[in-house]
Amino acid sequence: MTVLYFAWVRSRIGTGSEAIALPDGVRDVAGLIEWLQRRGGGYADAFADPTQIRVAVNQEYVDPDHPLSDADEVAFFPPVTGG
Amino acid sequence: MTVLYFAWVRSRIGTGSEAIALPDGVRDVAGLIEWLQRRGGGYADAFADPTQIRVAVNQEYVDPDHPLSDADEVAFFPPVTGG
Amino acid sequence: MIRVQREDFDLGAELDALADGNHRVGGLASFVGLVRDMAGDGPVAAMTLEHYPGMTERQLAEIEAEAHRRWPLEATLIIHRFGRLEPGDRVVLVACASAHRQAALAACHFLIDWLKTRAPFWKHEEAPDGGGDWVRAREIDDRAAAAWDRNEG
Amino acid sequence: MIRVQREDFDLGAELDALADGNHRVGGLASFVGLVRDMAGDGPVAAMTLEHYPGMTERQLAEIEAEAHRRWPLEATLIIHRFGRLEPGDRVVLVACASAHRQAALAACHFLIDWLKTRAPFWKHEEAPDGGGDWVRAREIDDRAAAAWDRNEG
Repeated sequence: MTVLYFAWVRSRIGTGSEAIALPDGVRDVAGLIEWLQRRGGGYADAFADPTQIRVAVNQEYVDPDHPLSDADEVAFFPPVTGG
Repeated sequence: MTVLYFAWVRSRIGTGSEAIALPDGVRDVAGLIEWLQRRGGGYADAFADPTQIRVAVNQEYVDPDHPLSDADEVAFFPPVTGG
Repeated sequence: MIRVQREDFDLGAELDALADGNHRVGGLASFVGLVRDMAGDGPVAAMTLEHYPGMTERQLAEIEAEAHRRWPLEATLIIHRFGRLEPGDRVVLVACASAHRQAALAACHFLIDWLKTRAPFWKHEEAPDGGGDWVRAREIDDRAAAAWDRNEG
Repeated sequence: MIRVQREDFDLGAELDALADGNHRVGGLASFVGLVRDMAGDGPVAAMTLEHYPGMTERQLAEIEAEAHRRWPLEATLIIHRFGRLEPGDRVVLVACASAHRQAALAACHFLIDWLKTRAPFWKHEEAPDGGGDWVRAREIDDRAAAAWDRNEG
């Protein structure tokens, strides 16, 4: 998977993009968030409050139960503030 | 009084402006409309349906019971259609 | 600001001037009315806008003042043309600048709705065959203006 | 039409182009968002808009398509800038041309309300003292966008 981070999620993690092989046992967005939280450090900080995180898979908004595959582009970011 | 007519009120009467001395017995806008109706011709035609006539005295919208004096500028016109 | 004029206006220049140098402005909403080539009764070749000089400016100033009473606005502009206009020509511009988006948008909508039922302008349409008639006021415009009454106070 | 760009835009030229030559257009509504010099937390020296290239265009196109489903529109335009901007700079333009005034005004209001809660842009504000922080989303914007959900068929 390509995993993208934007705004303060990116700042806390320290990178905007990384390639991650779908981890064993992770089947959906919620599972990936838990897996990232367990990495600790900036990841634990960025995902400390999952209610403040929005998720897009292949550039469309999705819910935490959205399934994941290795070909997906997954993006994590805060609520948007453009306009 | 200066009496002004606009749009189809003007077209029907045939003039846009005239000076009228406040007629005997006319005290308010409704009275002036009745007096103008009695003139017949284009006036009777223009004022045939008073619900289609809007009135301004000294450039402010008024109701039929608004009192009149000889110094007033009175205007009769259809509902407005600008914008 | 109120302007009643026969001449066209430069939309971009007018809007740019409204917020120019005022860094409190966060939103600029505008509406432009244009002459269409079709009306309810058929094709329109041109129209002539008659107005009541003096009362027009007075009514527009009252409408503008009411918008400033209802919303926190940094600047407002109403330009209304009169005379003969053809399809595609601009008729009217209303624009509102505010710190806040919702205030700018609501005030702009209010200004054009009230203007359409209160500013003393009348349209006379010319058909392509040379016929012509005065445009009739529409109940839908009365209802739109009245909706802002219900929102009063 | 959707444009996501670093460069400024010519407001007048964009609006004039939207109705140009289309004599079915009777109303042209627009909203421009600008950078203010004050925010909730104090003075703002500048801001930087980050966005998600690809998803931004996709979301804006969806929002625009939804407006066309809801109202009879002749043309729409959304321009959103990214990068570093200073007070007074234009951030965003939404504009709608329609035969009908209410459709143009409502669609313009809808576009900016939906855009603010759906288009993947994030503002990072710089304070005059050199500090900076990410702007937090506002509940009032969520409520404004949700109001359009309630108006859905």
